[in-house]
Amino acid sequence: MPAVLSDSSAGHGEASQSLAHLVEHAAQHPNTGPKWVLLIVLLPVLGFVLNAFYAAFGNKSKIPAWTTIALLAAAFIATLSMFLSYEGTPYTVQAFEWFNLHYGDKSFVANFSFYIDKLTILWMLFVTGLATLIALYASEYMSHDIGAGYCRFFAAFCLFVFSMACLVMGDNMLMLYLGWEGVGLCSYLLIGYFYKKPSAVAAAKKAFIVNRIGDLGLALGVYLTFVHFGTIQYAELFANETLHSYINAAATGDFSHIPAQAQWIALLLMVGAFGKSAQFPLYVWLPDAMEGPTPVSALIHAATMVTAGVYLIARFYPIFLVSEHALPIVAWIGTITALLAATIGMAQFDIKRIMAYSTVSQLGYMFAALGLLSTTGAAFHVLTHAFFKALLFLACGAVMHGFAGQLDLRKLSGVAWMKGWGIVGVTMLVGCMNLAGLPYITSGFYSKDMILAEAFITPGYRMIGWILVFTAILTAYYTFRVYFRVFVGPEHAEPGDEHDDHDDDHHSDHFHPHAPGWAINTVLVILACASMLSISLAYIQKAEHHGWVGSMVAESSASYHSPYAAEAHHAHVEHADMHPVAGPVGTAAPGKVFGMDAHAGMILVSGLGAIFGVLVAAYFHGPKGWQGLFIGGRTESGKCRMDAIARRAGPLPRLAENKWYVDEIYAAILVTPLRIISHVFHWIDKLLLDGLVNLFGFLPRVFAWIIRPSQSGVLQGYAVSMAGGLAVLLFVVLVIVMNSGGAA
Amino acid sequence: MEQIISPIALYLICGLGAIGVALALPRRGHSGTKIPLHIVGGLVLAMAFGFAALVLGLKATDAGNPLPNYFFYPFAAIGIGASVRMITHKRPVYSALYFILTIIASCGMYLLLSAEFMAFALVIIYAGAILITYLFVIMLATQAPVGDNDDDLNDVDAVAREPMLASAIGFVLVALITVSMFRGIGDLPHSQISSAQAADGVLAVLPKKIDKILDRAGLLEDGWLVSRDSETGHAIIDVDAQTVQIQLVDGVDSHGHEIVLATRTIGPDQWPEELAAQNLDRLGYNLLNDHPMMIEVAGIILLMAMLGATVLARKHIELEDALKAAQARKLGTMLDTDESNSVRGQA
Amino acid sequence: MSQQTVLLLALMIVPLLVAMRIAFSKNPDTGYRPALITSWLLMIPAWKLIADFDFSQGATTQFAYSISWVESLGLKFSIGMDSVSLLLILLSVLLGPIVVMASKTAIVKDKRMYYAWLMVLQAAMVGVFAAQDLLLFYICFEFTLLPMFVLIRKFGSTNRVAASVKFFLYTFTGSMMTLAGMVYIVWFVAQPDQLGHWTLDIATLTQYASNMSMGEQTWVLLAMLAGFAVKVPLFPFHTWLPLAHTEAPTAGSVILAGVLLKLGTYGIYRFAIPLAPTAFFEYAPEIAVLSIIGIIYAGLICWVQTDIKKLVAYSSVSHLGFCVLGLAALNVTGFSGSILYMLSHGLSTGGLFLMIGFMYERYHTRDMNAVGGLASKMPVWATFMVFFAMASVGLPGLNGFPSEVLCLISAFQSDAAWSAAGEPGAWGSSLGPWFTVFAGTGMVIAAMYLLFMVGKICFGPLREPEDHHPHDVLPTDLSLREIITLTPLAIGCVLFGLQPTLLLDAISEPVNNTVVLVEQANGLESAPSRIDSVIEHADEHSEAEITPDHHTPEGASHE
Amino acid sequence: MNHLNHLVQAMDSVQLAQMSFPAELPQTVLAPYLFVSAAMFAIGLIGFLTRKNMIIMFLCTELMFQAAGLALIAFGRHHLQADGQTFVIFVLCVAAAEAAMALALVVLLFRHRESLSASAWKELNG
Repeated sequence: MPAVLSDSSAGHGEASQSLAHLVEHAAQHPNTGPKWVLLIVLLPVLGFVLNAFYAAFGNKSKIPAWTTIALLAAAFIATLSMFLSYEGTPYTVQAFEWFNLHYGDKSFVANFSFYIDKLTILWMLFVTGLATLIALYASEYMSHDIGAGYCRFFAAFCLFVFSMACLVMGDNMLMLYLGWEGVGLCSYLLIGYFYKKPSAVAAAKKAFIVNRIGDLGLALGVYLTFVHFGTIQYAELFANETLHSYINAAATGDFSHIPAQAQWIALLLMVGAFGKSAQFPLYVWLPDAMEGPTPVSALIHAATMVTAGVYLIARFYPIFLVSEHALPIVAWIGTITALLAATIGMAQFDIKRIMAYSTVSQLGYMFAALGLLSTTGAAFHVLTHAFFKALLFLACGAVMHGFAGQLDLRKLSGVAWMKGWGIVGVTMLVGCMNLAGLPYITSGFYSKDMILAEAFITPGYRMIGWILVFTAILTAYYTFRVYFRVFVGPEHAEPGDEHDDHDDDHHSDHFHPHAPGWAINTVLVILACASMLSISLAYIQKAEHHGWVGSMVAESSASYHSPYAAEAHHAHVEHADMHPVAGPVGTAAPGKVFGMDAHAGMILVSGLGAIFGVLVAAYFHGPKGWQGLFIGGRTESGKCRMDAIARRAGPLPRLAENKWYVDEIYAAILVTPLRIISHVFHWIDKLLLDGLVNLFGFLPRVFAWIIRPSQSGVLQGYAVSMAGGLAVLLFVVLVIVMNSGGAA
Repeated sequence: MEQIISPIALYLICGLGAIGVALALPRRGHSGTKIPLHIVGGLVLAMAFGFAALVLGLKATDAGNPLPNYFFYPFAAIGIGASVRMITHKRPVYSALYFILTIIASCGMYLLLSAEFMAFALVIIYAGAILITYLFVIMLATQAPVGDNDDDLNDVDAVAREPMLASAIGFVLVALITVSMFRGIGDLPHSQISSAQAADGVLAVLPKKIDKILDRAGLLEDGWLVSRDSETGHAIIDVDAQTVQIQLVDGVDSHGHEIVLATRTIGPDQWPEELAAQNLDRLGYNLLNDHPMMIEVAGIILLMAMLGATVLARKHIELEDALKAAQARKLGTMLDTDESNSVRGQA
Repeated sequence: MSQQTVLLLALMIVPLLVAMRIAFSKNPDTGYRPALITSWLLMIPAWKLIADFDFSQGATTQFAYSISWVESLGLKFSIGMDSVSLLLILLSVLLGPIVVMASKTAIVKDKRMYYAWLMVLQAAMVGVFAAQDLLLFYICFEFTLLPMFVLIRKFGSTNRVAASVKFFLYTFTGSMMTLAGMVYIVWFVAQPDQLGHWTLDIATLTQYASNMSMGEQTWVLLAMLAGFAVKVPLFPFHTWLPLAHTEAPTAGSVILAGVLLKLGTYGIYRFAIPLAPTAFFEYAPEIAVLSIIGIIYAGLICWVQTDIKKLVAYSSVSHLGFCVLGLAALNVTGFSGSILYMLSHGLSTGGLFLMIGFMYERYHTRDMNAVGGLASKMPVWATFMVFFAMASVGLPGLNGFPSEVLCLISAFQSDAAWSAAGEPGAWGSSLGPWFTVFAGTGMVIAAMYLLFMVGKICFGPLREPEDHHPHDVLPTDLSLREIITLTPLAIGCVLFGLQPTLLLDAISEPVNNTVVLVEQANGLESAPSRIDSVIEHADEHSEAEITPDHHTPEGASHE
Repeated sequence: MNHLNHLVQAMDSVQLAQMSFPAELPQTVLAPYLFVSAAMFAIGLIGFLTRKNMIIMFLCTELMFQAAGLALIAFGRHHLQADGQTFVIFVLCVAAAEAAMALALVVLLFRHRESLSASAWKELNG
């Protein structure tokens, strides 16, 4: 093994190095960590149980919220201490035995235990942190239905954090799967929180089922992993000799010696990732998921759960590396998703939906990054995106909360100038800037830049790079479209039709927006600061690992450094043809953009693109005066310059507004035929199968019906048959006797 | 063993018989016609049986085999004729009488078969008892009496159901039975016992009968008896050699053994004619010795039949309540007061 | 006769006595209390058995007891249990009090008859799993039909007569053929060149059965499947189930889904596979295909049901498909998975039927268009409903998941080509990834129809029948009794989902032995360690005159 | 003509044997008896099948008994054994019992239906 390692590591990135040192301590049993790590998982469970009790005993106060916040905060602290006490080697902590099936000399083991390495810690940090903040936010946001609903909300909330913890920290694929399905369940429960709204129920169902399709892929991947490698425990899996031989083969760019089965694993896992992270074929559930309460959208459908796909791929990067087509597919799917979602987002009027599509789009970026062999970029973007997207959602949520569920950007204007809404306006601006990726001053800019640069560096992916740049411009546009329409300009607001179970004083005739309270504001401010501060992460340890996040990723299974990493691509360029995603051999200057270093180029391109997008938004949607950067022309809430263009642009805007009719297409080609088939089956079952059964039941009756008349009741009738029978019998006997030579 | 009768002939006979019976069976509307169908049927039947007798006879005599006695033929003719008439006659009473005739005819045949006891038993039981019962019942249970005109008999008696089918089946059956019987006759085993053995087999167990006969023949001085086998107690007799041993016995010793003073053998010269086992002896011996159980069974059957008949034929007499009450009162006067009260209470 | 044996006998006899007591009581409304007390008390011997059972010897028949009826025919009354039987017995005993409590308000007239038959059913179910003697098994197997028939016939809903007749005739016809197959085996083993005298001892029969020729085994297998597949029910033979389930009273449905269906899979595991190993190995793919068709087909049918009980009934068909798939995989994973499935399906689907029953008592309709959105009116009920639905979907952490995973893996596993260097599990019948993929779609379909059900019945705006008036006894939401009825099941679901390994350890030895038996019968080589274990295991069962060469692979395999 | 003589001799050759048994009955002599009994049986059967009057039907059964009895005795004579006659005794018993029961029944039925037709009791389906 070491021999293999040495020549491979000489060849390309440090994947096998980091794996090598995984092997070292997997060789001697994976060292077990301190038990208190389990707290991170237990506290949310405790929260769940407590909330359940509150519900059972009809609690009518904010106690559930405070319990949840306290417990989650504790979990966050535990995570922090886990981070601080981490000595650089992954360890596992076992709660109890879960699956332990021995047969012969083989075994199928999946314990309820947790695998802690830096990737885990990275994810857990922002999961628990954001969860705490958003719980705080929700404590105010959900206050309108204190009582059973309140408890239900926080119970599901805790359950979600628990599932997420299992997903991220699990030490085997089944634990991951448990978390995977668990977060699916929680998102189902929370999307369907307003269960009286049919749309909410439908959305919840859709989310669960679409996810389930992905889960099938994931499950099959897990099974195949077990069948192929004989284990699904990370420590053993990443130490698996076979896997390493595959990786070395892949490193030399020839996949012919890697069995198709091994390559299939990645493709199957990928499907799961697409489902959970709302990538192209399976993204349709996420926008509908906005039916749920805003905190849910912020936490689950923006910050944490949807990044599970990214985590999955990052976690199983070695397996993806040995698959010839998996990563390119991931890259392209990500790109397509990013573009598609952005185009749809441009034409939406529901601000939450716009945010949803932007989430999809940003997830596209992350996937692209993964496909481009930059797990660091992906992880970094996940992190920054988690902050600013949560921020955006919560800000939108504040608006929605204040304006009785009004989400239509045509019906709101100048919110930022209303009394008590300043903080929301500012923080929203921060969020928008991050999402748009304004150069240098926003964390979103840095993470996005890392991805774009990677796209241009990696040979054969320039196309992706340009598409992503274009998408970045669109992003900037629709983000600020929202901002210019809703938050600045003439003050105007129409109340929305409140959700049917917001049964409080909102339904009075004279509508007065009630400004967000301290909880919401605090959370918004904290998040704004966080998303600003996370700029610094790009600079910490920049030298060796592309920043702090890189350092987190580096010592995990996700660690992979493209040979084309900007610093080092001169050294490694001769290996272009040996790269897993080998582009055209010897593309002379892969890293160059406009003849300058990729990163510098990207700062230029994407920065300018972002600014351009903002200006366009300002021109079309911005109000007159400085709020519209002096180029906007909007004077009242409803109308803007865009309307005229939209009118002239023909069907395109409507198509985009209707999400390119993707849902309808799915309904037409998938759901409807399936329903028809089901009905056909139903009738086959009723008529054909059951009919056959009944037929067999019916035959005896027919027979009886035939012979019944012989039971006439006439005495002589029976006598006749008796005598006749006797005659026949005798005749038969005689015949037999004769044939048997008869007498003498 | 060659066949008794060629099957062709047999089937022919049966066919004829079937046609005959079918014709003879009662039906309406032919009383007017010049040739009554049942007469024709009778003729056909007669033909059939005559033919049968002829064929059987010729066949047997060709092989030089013996035939039944002269008297067999009239008996058979009467029997069959009467039975046919019995089933074809429209009036139950006549049927019953014809049946008596049949029985008498078969008694004759029994005689020819040297079963005289059975013959007489048959006459007594059947003709005497059973058939009379039938007649009574017929009298008891016939519908309104009708005159001599058959047309106003009701359908129950006047019309036969499915004569063709029935007679076809019947005679197919008879054909098959006879064919199988006649085939079977060929391989019937010859009886193991010679007539003589049969005789002394029975005689030996009837020592007292022998004593009686010998005594009547004056062959026994007083004190002499047929000598019995010491353990079985059977008489020591040999019918074939016509010798019977007799002895002089004087009382019984302490062990219950006879004290035999002298023995001598009566030889064929003084063998009395009538010293032979009668058919009746054989029958009784067989009945009591071989089938004791069946006698019990028969007894039970008869008893049950008697009870059953009693129960079934009893007529329920419906009394209206007033009458019952009256009876109860009458009863009450006989009984003690409290009981009478209770009875009245019930009434 | 050891103390545990007495307890085991008590599990069978006490319910019968109580049933008699109830049946002969004067008052036609008695029965609830005695039945309830009995079924709770039966827990005690059950737990005692669990406690005393030696799980390290899981495959050996423990607490065995046998008295002879007819020596010459080898008829015996012999009971006992290995760990598989033990768990199934435990399941049926656990369901006892639950169904009794569930019937308190549901059954208003003829209580005497109802509870008497319920107790009889209880005894029969225990008898089936405890039987170590072919005849006894078959008797109990058939005897479960009678009480069920009466329950449906007398206490079912509108279409009960047709349902009961169909249920009885269909299953009975099938099991007649099963009997024929069993009789053939007994006859075969009694041949002089085999054991040479009549025996009905299952273990002994198992040792000789593999000497049958391929043709014989095929016929025997078909005969047995005729009965067991109807019971399971396997795809084309399932049409009796929806009818019976919809018409049966709640308790009937619970027991039907919880235990009676398992008789089919148990029969396959305990008889069809060991008694016709070669044929089963030969036809495993076909059987698996049938089960997969059942999974998808029944699942899709569920999706378009409006009668909620019918939906759950069809879902049983779909779920049991996984169970049979696991059996057809013929490897340890599969057997373990499908035995787990037998147990877990009883809990979750039983729970669903209880929920529906409670709803039916209040609304007297099963039509999901007529009633729905109950979450706002009956939150507790809705919570349980969602819980059991999720358990049935196979959510990880709940009972459905472990068994499902194992069954699917087993199908995958049983194709050597897909594991690197034929490791691990390069054995079992030759199913393959496609079986797993198609069966896996069952997961998605299950989510589809169960969420469809939950969404209609629990969520959305409240819909009630217009002629609905509140129940005179029951509260709007679940009563305490009903909650107590449901709690054991719910707890069972969670424990099951989190601690499958306990059960896996418990059943590992019998499962390993069965696998080894199949492998030897088919001349596959397997880990020597397990061969040793099974041979000494076999010797415990084998009678004195058996020469060991009867169950060596060359004796068993066919050339 | 000498055919006739043959016939006469043949008929003469079997003498009546009342006192003691002669040799067994030749088959050619047995056959006609059997034939007659068969014929009687058939006639009885036909009567039973065709006549509607229950009394006549019972008479026909008696006739069949007769036929059976004749065959029994003939065979018994053939074998020189008394069992045939013994059985005839039992046949007589059964016949008597049957007559008693049957006639009682007839009376009963007649009382109910005022008719002797067997088909008056169709609905008994017996």
